[in-house]
Amino acid sequence: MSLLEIEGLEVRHRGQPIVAGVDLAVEPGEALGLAGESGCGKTTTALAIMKLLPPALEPSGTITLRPPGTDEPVRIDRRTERGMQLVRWRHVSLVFQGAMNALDPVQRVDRQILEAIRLHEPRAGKLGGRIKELLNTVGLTSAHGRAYPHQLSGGQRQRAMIALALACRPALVIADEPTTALDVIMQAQVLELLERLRTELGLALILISHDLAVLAEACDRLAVMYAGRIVESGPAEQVFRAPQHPYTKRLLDSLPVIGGARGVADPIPGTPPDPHDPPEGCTFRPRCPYAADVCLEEPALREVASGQRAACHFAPWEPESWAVRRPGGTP
Amino acid sequence: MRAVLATRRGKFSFGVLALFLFIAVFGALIAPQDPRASSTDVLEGPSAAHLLGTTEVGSDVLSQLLVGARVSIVVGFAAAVISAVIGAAIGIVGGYFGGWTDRAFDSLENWFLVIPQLPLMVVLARLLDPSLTVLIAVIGLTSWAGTGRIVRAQVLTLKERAFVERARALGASDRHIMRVHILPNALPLIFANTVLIVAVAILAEAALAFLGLGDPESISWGSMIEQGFEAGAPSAGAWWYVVPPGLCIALLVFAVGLFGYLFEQQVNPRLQERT
Amino acid sequence: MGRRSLVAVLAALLFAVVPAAAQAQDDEALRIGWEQDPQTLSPFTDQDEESYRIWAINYDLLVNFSPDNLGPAPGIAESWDLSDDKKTVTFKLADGLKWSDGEPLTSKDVKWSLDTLGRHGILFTSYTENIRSVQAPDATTVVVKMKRPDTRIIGGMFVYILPEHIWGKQTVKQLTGSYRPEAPIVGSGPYVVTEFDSNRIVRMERNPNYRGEPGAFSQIQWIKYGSADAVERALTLGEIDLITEVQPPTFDRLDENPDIEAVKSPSPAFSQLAFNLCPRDICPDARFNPAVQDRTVRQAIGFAVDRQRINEIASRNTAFPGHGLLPSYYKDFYTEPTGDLDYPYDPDRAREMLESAGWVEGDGGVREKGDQRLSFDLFVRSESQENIQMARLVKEMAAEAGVEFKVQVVSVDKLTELTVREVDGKMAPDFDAFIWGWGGDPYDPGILLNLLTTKAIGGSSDSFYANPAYDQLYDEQSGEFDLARRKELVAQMIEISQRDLPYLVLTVDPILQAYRTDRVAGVEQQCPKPDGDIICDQVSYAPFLTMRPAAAEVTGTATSSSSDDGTNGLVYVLIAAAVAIVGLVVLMILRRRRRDREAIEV
Amino acid sequence: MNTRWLAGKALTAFLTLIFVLVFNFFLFRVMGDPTSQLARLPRATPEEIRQLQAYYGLDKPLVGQFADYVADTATADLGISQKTRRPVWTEIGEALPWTLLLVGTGTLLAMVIGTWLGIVAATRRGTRTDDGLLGFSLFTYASPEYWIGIILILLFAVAIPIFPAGLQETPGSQLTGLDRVLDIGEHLVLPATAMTLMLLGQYFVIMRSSMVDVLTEDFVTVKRATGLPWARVVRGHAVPNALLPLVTLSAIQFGIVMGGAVTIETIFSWPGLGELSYQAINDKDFPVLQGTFLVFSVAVILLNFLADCLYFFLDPRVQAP
Repeated sequence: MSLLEIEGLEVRHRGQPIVAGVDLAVEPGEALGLAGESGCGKTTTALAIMKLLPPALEPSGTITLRPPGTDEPVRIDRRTERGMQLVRWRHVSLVFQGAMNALDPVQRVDRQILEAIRLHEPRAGKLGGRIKELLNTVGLTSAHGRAYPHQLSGGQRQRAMIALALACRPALVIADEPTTALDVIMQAQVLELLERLRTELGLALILISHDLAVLAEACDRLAVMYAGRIVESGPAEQVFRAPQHPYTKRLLDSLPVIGGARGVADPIPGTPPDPHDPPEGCTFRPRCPYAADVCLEEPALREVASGQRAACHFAPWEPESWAVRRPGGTP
Repeated sequence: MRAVLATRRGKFSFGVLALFLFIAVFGALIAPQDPRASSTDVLEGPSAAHLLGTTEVGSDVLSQLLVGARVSIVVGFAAAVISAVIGAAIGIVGGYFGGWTDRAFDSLENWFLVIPQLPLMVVLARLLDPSLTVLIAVIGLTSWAGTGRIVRAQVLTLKERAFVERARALGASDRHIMRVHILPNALPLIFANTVLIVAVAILAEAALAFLGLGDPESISWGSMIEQGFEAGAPSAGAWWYVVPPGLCIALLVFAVGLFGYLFEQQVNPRLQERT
Repeated sequence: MGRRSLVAVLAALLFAVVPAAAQAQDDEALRIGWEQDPQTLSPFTDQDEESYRIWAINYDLLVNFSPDNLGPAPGIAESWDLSDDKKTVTFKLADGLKWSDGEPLTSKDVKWSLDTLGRHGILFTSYTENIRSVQAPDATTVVVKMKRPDTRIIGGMFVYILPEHIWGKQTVKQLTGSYRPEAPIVGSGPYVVTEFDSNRIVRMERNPNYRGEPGAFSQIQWIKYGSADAVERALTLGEIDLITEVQPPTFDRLDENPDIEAVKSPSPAFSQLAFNLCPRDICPDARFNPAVQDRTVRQAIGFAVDRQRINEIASRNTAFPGHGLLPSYYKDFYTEPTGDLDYPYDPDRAREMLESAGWVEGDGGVREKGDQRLSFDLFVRSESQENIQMARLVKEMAAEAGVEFKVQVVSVDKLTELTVREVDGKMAPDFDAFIWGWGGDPYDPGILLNLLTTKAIGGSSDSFYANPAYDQLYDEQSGEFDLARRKELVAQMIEISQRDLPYLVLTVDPILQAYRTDRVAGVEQQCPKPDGDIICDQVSYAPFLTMRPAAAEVTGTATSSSSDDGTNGLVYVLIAAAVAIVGLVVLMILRRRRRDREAIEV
Repeated sequence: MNTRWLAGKALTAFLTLIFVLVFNFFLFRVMGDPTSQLARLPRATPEEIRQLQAYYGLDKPLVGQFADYVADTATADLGISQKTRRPVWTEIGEALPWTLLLVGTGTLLAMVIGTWLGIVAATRRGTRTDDGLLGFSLFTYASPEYWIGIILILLFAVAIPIFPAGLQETPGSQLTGLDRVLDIGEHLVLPATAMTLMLLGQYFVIMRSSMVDVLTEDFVTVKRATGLPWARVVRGHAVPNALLPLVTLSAIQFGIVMGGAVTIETIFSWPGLGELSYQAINDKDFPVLQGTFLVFSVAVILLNFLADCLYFFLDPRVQAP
């Protein structure tokens, strides 16, 4: 049974869905990548999982969590606020993008970690050792612990954030653009750290990023979101090798390949649709070079290859068929 | 400006402002009676003859209220303009040239900000003979520091902008750059801040009038409260004499403040309230 | 902030509202409220009315003012006799007189006071200008020799008798500098100052060694309030028993209150429209419109201005219309000017006078003759709303007769400057007309009559009127002890001043007082009887010997007043308790509602 | 410890103080010569006027007066009051405690209530409570404080006489101990309420916008994500961060507070520095006026510096950059 199951998740803002029909599953210890341009609903989905959505957004659909060590599953969508406080950080924790203001600027780092632990294990005794060990695992010393967030570098702050996320030994960590604010070298170190923690602690990870290259390295499975919908999901290696949705294809094309042909990747024309008046049928239609009349009817996310699903009438796509199929051709 | 008017609050504040401006201009004409005419029915409650009752000299409170609007608004806006001009000038020159001049202006501003405004105004008003122009000058001179500081901050950012570099490269004189490039960009902020100063100036005029240092010749809302207080209206329970002028001041200042607040939101990026 | 601060705020509210314990009401005290309190209470430096009110009770004069007609009455001196040449007076003191600290009060104190205070006290030097010498042959006799006959020596020598054993220790330089008498202030009057907490209270208690019957009140408390409104509010709420200065606008309203009696009486002070009559030789560089020196113009203005209307509007009908230089307060010397000299309100007469004098109506309705125009600057002090209102009314009425007054409201310093301006040693007053006021002595009209003498120019004269006939009469009356003869001389002076009209006296200022009838009994208008003021303001302490607590008659009223403090004390407790309970209930609801929402699953 | 920042602030405070002392001297010398008032009285001869001018040292040339002034101020001798002939320090000494009591209570209450309402409004942004609170505080902030005072008198001293509306204690009463405290407390209610209502708006607006900014920060979401109940997130983490700008911005407020003291004390006959300076203006007692003006300015400078120190200790980012 998977650790986390999301079925038919919808989030409406004044009646208009900004996230619609999201179905996802994460197995214990698995790393799921969630890709998509900014504003496509990635962060909203993450917040929905932890029930941290601002009051203006109304979620619906079921989210079930099966944390290890508990017998019956936790229905997050039916939990009250008090109930969620028992789940958050104990089973699911969060790593934010810009750690600069993701830590309380007027409180020492170790104090913030202590507070999180004390919250869920009130009777835990001396925690000095445990915090020191947590810091070491992310490559920081207790001196860093005694410092204030502004006294640490970008990378150190991100590591502190990760240490905080691991404080209560959660089953699942959601990392929302953890490396975007860092330089390339720091990025690699943090990703390598996440990978090592995942294997050592058997941690499940949802890694959210707009950068497919980051996801390619770190994730087992991949889900691509566009305008609030999952347009493709499947094993990462398989999706990279044989993308089944024009949007994923264009995303992969825009990736610079080291040593590959030089040239500026051609950007996807147009802009993401406005959630308040979504296009008719397939949401990618207005920007899809292969759009046809059939696309006026919204395609369902269906199994197009073993373990790989896509929401496109023309799927499954053979690698060479991208060039052959004339834009506007019939399926 | 259009954006400000779109919001409900914007309409309300602009409406109140327009109403008071109308009264300030036509106050004397629409006043039912001569505000100075005294009569024998002293401190009478609101009646048919006197909608808002009478003062301790028997004159009509409503007429005084309508005529009084002019002084409060004239002083308020005039003083605000003076403080805006001085503040902007010092802000721009100080910000642009920096160095010693800037530090001198800064300490001057620091002093004006630190010095309690009312006592300073009271002393200045006491020095010079009470008249409207003196009142405007005194309030103007003591309230420019805030604008100066805000304008300097913006000028510091404008100074580094590309178009200023380019203008300097093209050999434009400092004065030209300040007039053509810096001032127009700072204008919206100056205007927004000036609107807030109007609120402060109106309160200052009323306070000075209340302390008996306003212009004895003219009727203003502040002088009405002062005369009401001196004539023992509060202990006589003559609410109709002291309550309306204070209410008008509060409403006007509230409307001006709100309008300035909303306007500054549009203009000042830093203040953009993230929804 | 959540629950804890809500409870803290409620507690603070509770504490502030808890009632004061029923104040111990000292029923024996007479509590008087005023808006200004004395400066230092030192006769050498103080100049304000409040100090005079305290001195008038704390000290005696050599010859006091009788409450009946303000004439001479026994003070420190029990009896006195005037030499034939009217230049020497021998005063006999009662023996065994004592100061409030028990020290004997002897002729030495009288001599010291007349010599030192009389010579150096800022407000007292003018009284002793005619004294040649003061001798004290024995403890109970004082002989005063005068340079020339001066009626003020008996019944006008307004110099307080101070204890030499206290004031004598200080040098004159200290006395006129920063010396400030310490409470208790030793005196000879019925009550002496025992506490002077400036800006708060002056407390006077009975003088144990007072030579006469003690007053009914054990204490007189003079309480300082921040504004006139606060004083009158204190009287209506019963916090004080008597007010010495009621504001004209609220005089009638106070009178309507059943528990309060408001009393209006004439005072020796007036407000006048003064003209600039300085002759060219005395004021060569003075800048003013010469037309103001034309007597017909001034007389016409006299007829054009309705003084009764000024009293009704500007002084809210609380003052008295003016009739010449001498207010009716001076009973022994006052004769109302008759016929035209009283300038009855007659605008047609004014127009006709000006027309026949050749003042033709020019542009804007302002009359002119040759190159002269009847357009004058009228200055008035910004401090006095009443004066400003008077100026506006004078302007309104004078315009009817074709005379233009341009009203200029200026600060008191500027107006003083205008009247005392000097250009290289010579007076140079820089005004056409102004409205201000003067106040005279309680009995002797000398001060007011002196305002129009030539020798007063450079001193207190601000109309710069110079008329030898008037000066001659002034000198004669100041030495004339025969009352009837002196009254005749004063009448002639008033006639001259009314004809030349350097001053058009608009109103005689009233003394407006009010007291609580449920607190003070035995109150009578005196100084002078029957229409004087109720405490002989700044003149005599007699009323404080006849007034007594009203509570003494009607038992229980006083005590009830303190008890109702108790009842409304109870009211606060109830309010506070109610607020607290409501607060707690709200808290309970909040907590319960929050607990429901916390159920694990909905 | 980053003492350089603190030293900088101390230096500016000191410089401003010097600036105030020098400006004060000229400001009051220009105020016009008070002894000219004496020429008005009928009995004061010109000779006496000169005597008084000499006494106050007004006859010396300006430079001489300035030298005396600097010497006097250095030894904290502010001269003597022309009205009561007492040293100005005694006058100020008697009045200062009352102003501190009134201004202290008023500011404290305004800070507590203003901040609390600011937090309530910020956490319920966009709702009717938020609009209501914003309207109320902007309105009280816009209304003249003496007018508020008069309304309080009308309501709670005249219409329903619950509270005394004048003076600081029952006049002439010799109460001691708790009775006196209660008596003063009762007299304090109305003036302090007027002062609180006057200052409330400023604190509310600053706190509300500061809280709104803080609540949009990521760390607030992270704190909630750690399972912290919302109330503890607000109280424990959002408020401390929101208080920082409040401390600096409210420092500018002290200038207004002193102004309010003048008007409110005048209405309620509260014998504080405000009323003393108002009387001094009317009595043209310029040593006292100069003294009160100096104390007002010094108080504001000190309070500003205190605010800087408070900010220094509150914000680690300034302590150790």
